[in-house]
Order: sequence, then structure tokens, then C-alpha cells
Amino acid sequence: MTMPLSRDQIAWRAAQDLAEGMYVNLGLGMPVRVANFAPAGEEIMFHSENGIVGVGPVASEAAADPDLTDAGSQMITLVPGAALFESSQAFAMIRGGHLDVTILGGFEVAANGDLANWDARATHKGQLVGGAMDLVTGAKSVRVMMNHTTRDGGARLLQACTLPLTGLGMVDRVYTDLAVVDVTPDGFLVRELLDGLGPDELQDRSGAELAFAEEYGVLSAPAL
Amino acid sequence: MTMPLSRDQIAWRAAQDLAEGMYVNLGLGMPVRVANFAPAGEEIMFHSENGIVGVGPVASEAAADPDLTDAGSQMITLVPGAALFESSQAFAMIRGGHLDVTILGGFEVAANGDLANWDARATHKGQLVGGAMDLVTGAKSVRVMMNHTTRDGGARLLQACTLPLTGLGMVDRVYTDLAVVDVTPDGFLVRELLDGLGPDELQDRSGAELAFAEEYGVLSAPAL
Amino acid sequence: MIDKRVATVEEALDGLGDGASVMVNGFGGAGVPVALIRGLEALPARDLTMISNSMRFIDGYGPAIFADRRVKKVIATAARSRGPDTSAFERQWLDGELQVEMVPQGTFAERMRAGGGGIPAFFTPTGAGTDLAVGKEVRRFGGEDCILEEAMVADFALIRGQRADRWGNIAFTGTQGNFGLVMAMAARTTVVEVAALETRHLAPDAIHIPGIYVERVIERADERDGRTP
Amino acid sequence: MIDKRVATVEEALDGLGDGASVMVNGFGGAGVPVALIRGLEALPARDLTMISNSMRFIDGYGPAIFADRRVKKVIATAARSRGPDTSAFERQWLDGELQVEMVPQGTFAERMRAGGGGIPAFFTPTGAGTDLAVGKEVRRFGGEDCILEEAMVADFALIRGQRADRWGNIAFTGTQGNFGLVMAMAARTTVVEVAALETRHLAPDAIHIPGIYVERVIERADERDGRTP
Repeated sequence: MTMPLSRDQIAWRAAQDLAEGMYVNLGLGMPVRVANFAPAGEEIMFHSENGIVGVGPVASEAAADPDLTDAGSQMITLVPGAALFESSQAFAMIRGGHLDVTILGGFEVAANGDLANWDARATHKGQLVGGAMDLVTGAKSVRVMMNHTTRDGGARLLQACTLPLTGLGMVDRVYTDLAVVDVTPDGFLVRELLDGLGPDELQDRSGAELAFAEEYGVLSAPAL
Repeated sequence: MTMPLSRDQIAWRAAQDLAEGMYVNLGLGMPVRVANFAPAGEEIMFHSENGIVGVGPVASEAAADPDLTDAGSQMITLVPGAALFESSQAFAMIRGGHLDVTILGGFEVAANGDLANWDARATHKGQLVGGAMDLVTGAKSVRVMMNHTTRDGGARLLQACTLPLTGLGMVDRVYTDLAVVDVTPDGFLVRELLDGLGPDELQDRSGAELAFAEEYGVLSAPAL
Repeated sequence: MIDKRVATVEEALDGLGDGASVMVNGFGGAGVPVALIRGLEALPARDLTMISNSMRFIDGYGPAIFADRRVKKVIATAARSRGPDTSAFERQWLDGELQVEMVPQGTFAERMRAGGGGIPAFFTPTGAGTDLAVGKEVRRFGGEDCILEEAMVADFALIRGQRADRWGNIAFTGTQGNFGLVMAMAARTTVVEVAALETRHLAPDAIHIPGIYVERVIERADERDGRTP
Repeated sequence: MIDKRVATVEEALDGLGDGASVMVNGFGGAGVPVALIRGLEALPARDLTMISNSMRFIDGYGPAIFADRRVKKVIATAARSRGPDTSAFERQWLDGELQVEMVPQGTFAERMRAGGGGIPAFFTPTGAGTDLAVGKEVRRFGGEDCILEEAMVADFALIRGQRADRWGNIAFTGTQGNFGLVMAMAARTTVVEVAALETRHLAPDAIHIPGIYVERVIERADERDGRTP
């Protein structure tokens, strides 16, 4: 079987579904890498919930400004056409349905589109919800990036989430290291599968029934 | 008896109760004249609900800018320290209690502080509420300027308003051409009375019982 | 390339048809999209819902909109024409041909912000106990009666600003802004006419409407001709 | 003359005593009032309610605030310290000595705007059906479950900006703004430290916090010293 996708390769795959003119919010961690692989020559406006539309690449050391950061505390640049604003405006955009796509990390996704991604039950640490609950509520399309299974091999695609929910029935698509899976009214529908991995093998690594699109594709990404 | 105060004199009297550092909204019509008589040398910041803190004098013809107007469509200037903003912010200021004083025109004020000033029942004309309901709700002190009686001699200080209400129990003080009257938990309390006008004569021109402050003053204003 | 610039008023108003709800900016004469109001007047669209602080500028710059009975409902804070005469708009209102919804001005702005910001309803003390609260849910907060107001959205928003770039970012001058931001938030299609379409981008920290809220921008000279209705 | 400038951090924080609720701006390292956090650390005030997106900057620049058990309640969207270790703040939370109220970030901002803007409560879809909605009123709007959220206010707001004038008008640079405007709206006493107190007034159309919301401004160099907690 082909190697499972690396984190950058999952980000690359998610980036292929973005198109010119979209307004997109990328979550902390793996999702922010999506910007690195956005289709060349297409203008996509990245939103950051600390008050930016038009996030550009991470700043060079020379250009770094500690007063210009993204929601993940990276010192960033702005692209031409960017706008800055305050938090209640940043979230009015999110909640009000003005973002085309949000791509978030996830712990678990359920067959009904529920997402759990905010409280890992690290019992010795405080909680961290940030803007995730707003993002899943407001964006027109909610997409999740995560490894298909936990480190111990446990399933993350489940019949019902076991961790505290971020949002109910919101997820549209999941990108994993093994597959691209849509959430439909009838449950999970596999759109792309890693070359050499059988449908049964993917099903074995999932905690809910998977359907497969009639002509599902091969999940592949360039070496990164 | 001394002549009843002119509109400018009522405005002058209302202006005497303003003090340095106050944020003040002046309603359309008579109240905007208050700014002309603000205490000299004291910095008072006038708010306009179309999005200004720091309204200055009406612009000279040379300086007039049709894109810089107050809520009454006058082309105005700004004072140093002014700020411009959009309507939802202008009303957050109002509703949120950030204005010290609002001075409005009125048709009727009741002994319990109710104000009617928005729907004159001009039956052939549409209605006009503007920002009045927000202003009476939000400002720390609500003051009304009006003639003591209607053109026909009818009372405007009433036991209960007869016209549609702008707000309930909000009015703190009324400036008329005859008197300065506070609204207290016990009803109207006259603070100042025109020289030569007897308490009984003021009572005769009022539609609710008036109390008189123990040492009520003489209402007077310079010739204007 | 993202490019929200359009060349003609026809393109700017494309899709505005029968039954459309239309927000129109403008307060005190500033921020009034005169070219777009005239463009709307030139369209055949009927059964319109007009949402604007007052009908003064719509009636003043596009008199046929009301005179030809194309409006079925008005939402405003000042639904009164200037002067003592009864306007065409007021006549239709008196004759019951046209519905008027009066909204206190702060609630008017806040309902649009809510509509554009994903807040379906909010409580406000403004108007509680008055005729404008009739039929509305009342609840006490901190000893004060408040009423429940619902979000407001529209099909189109027509706005005038000073400068725009191809991403739809808008900068106002003076008091042009007024309801422009909240209307842009609340409308499915936001159209802004500006005095100057910049070839470069606007400064990111001096933008009054972020382009994400704006679908079309058009450059038009100030058509007020010195007269304000 | 209106003059909101103060010379010392002690004056800036005058009146901040036991039991105070304190909003602290800052997100991603920008807009963090480091001098004021250090000033708060130097005060004896106890039983504080700290309201900030995360406790990271409060704990980082004023560690004694938590270490000396001066905080009784935290309201945050990210009540987690960086790194794998359990911080003093987290230890007190785990031991039940300190109460934590978790709020989704958009609701966090909106509750402060509501508090400062006279909106006692609003419905939002954010968080509906999750653990953070437990005990909250639910109502359906447009087929979507929404929860009722109440306004939030505080005694003090501590903010960092770039420029101020004597009227308290504030201009931010970059992403300093974040929660600054809504905190200034929601706090009874708003204190802003800035890099530069201008002798003239700021340009009226490029002000990010109108001075009406600001009680005190103080000029302080950037005290981050290149390190961000």
C-alpha cells in the first residue's frame, strides 16, 4: 500500500478543493499549512479570527512584526486587499455565514456530522475552545483534517462522538491520511481512498459504516 | 411678568447645566441650539447619532462638506478630538449608557417621567421616531426642551401623556419658556420660575400637580 | 484574480427583480447612493421592500419608485416626507396600499448587524412599553423591561462610499458610513458606488467595510448636483 | 480641558481593588498591555475575576497574580497554559480553588459588545447542543437551535494600543485591536497603554476606539522585550 499521507500532504489535498475568490478560515495546527499549498495563481482570501481577511505567508525574520500575528501567534504578512478589524467583527463574519470554507483539526467526527475537537480531556490541563464552535456554526462548508485513527489505532470516524462536541451535524468533508470522506444525510461517503488500501481495510479503521462513492478516486499527493 | 423665554433662551438655560468633559446628544430642532450656548472654555463633546463624537459649529459656506453632516442634515465641522464611526456603534454608545446627557424636544412629559415626542398624529404625514427611543433609554440624564403649553394653551406637563410614548419614566428635567422642572419619584418639582409669574399661574398652565422646591430660583436668560 | 469592479449601473444591479428587498444607505445627505437609486428607478422591478433610515433620498432621487407604486413595504425610522405636503409615498401609506414598519433607529441598525452577524434575535430596552413594542416578547433584565427584536436581512444593499479597491474594501469620508457597514453585512448582494476606484489596495487598517461583505463596486461621480432632497 | 492622560501605572490602575473584574486584551501576542499587567501584579488586589481570551499573557507577564492566589474566577476561551506542564493557574482550577467559565470566542466578544452596548442578552447558534450550552435557554430560529447568552461587563479593561490623544481616542496597528474595542465598551474604567501619546488629536476617521469609551491613557514603551509567553 502507498504510504499514508503526511500532515503536509493532507494539507495539500485539502488545498485542492479551494478556488479563486473563496474566503477561508484555517484552524490552528495542521490546517494553517493548507495556505502553503493553495492553487497557484488563484486568489484565495484567508481569514483569521483575531481580525484579518487576507492573511499572507509567515513573515521573514526581517519583516516580522509582533503586532501583526494570526490567531496562532505566528507573525504573518498581509496580501494585497487585506483588511484588519476587531474581534466582534471577525466573528460576525464567521457566524453570519460570510466564510465559504473553514478547515479545522479534529479529534472525532460522527456519521451525522458532529465534530469533537476542543476538549481532549487532558485532565491536567485547562480547556481550549477558542473560535471552533463559532467556525463550525457559521462557515458555509466545514471541513476537518485529521489522521484517520488515533496513535493507538482507535477510530476517529465514529457512529457518535465520545468526546465533548464542538458542533452538531456541521461537518461536510473529512481529509485524513487515508481517505477523503464526505458526510452526507446517509452518513459517511468515501470519495477518495489511498492507493492499495482496500475498502474493507478503511472500514476496519473506522468506527461507523462507510459507503463508497460509485467511482471513488485515488487519494494521492505529491512528495512534500 | 417677564417675557417667556425665546427658543434660544431656553437653549441657553439648558446649556448652563452642561459641564466640562460631558458627552451630550442634542436632538433635532430646538435642542441643537444648545451647543451655541455651551459654557465658554469648557470642553463638551457633542454626539450625533449618525456617527460622531465631537460635533463642532455649523460649517461656513466655504468649509461645507455634504459628506460631513449631523443627524439633522446640517453640514457641520468637527472639534479637535472628534471621532467618526458607523451607526451600530453610535447606538451602542447611546444604549450602553455612555452619554451623560441627552436633550430632546418634546410634545408631552408626564409626572412619572414618561415622554411623548415622536408621533404628532399629523394624520396626513408618516411617522418619525428616529433615535429618540434609544436616546431616552440609554443616556444617563434625559432632559426635554419644549414650550410650557401648546399653541392653543393646552398643557404639556401632564399626569399622563395622551400621545404615543417615546419612553417610560425616563425624563429627569424639563426646560420650558416658563420654568425648569425636575421629574422626581414624587412627580414634578419646579426648580426655577419666570420672574413675575406666580406658582399658581404656572400650575394653571400645567396638567399635573406641581411641587415647588423650597428655595426655587428665578428663571432668567440674557437677551439673545 | 478577485475583481468586484463593474462598469455600468445595470451590471451593478443585475438580479434585482420583482419582490426584492433593498437596503439603501444614507443619513443627513451623506452616504446616499444616488447613481444606484437612479438605476433602481430605471428598472422594472416591482413589489419591492425598501429598507432605509428614511424614504427621503429614495423619493427624492428616484421619485418614480414610489409614484409608480413599485413598493409594497417600507422599513424605516423616519417614514415621513419633508415639508407639509403629503408625498406619493405617504398617500399610498394612508390608502393602505403600502405597509410601513417603523423601527427605532438604534434597533434598525442593530437588527441589520444581527442579520449579517448570525445573531437571530436580541433583547433591547429601546421602545419597551411603547406602541412600537406591541406584540413583541417582553422580558426583564436588571430591573428593566426589554423587548425581543429579530435580525433583518435583505437581497440587496445600495451604498455610497469614497474609495474602493478591486477586493471590495470600502473607505468612507466624513459621515458617509452611517448604516453602510451593517447593510453590507446584512445583504446577500452588496453594491457600493464610490468616488474613486483605486488601482492599488486600500490601507488594511483604514477600511470601513471589509471587502468580504461587498459583491460589486462601481465608480460614479457624485450625482447630488448640489441639491439634497 | 478634557485630558485623560496619566503619568504612572499607579494612577492608571487607581481604584482597582479587591473583588474587581478585569478585562485584559491580547490575542496572538498583539494588543497585550504588558505594563498594565505588571502594574496589576504589583497591586495587593485579591479575589479578582480575570476576563481574557487566554490566561497566557496574564500568567506570563504577571505570574504572581495567579501564584499568589489572587484570582477567584477566570472567564476565557482558552483556559489552558502553553506546554505540557500544569501551570499555577491550572493547578488552582484542578483543586477547585478557582472557577473557570469557558466561552466560545465569538460569544466572548459579542457578550462584551452587548454589555457595552446596552443589549442585555442575545440568541446565538454558537455552542448549541454542546457542554457549554448546559443550563442555557434554547430556542429555534430558522430551523436552527440557538442559545441565549447574556451581556458581560467589568470594572476595568486593560488594553494596549499604538497611539492615543488626550481625548482617549485610540488607534491600533496590525492586529492589536482584537478584543480592545469591545472591552473598552464593556468596562466601567478603561485604561489604554500606548506606544505614543500624540500632542495633537488623531484623525477622526482612523480611530479604532472612540475616546468616549476610554477613561485613562498612558504612554509606555513596549515591555515585551522580544519574548512572548
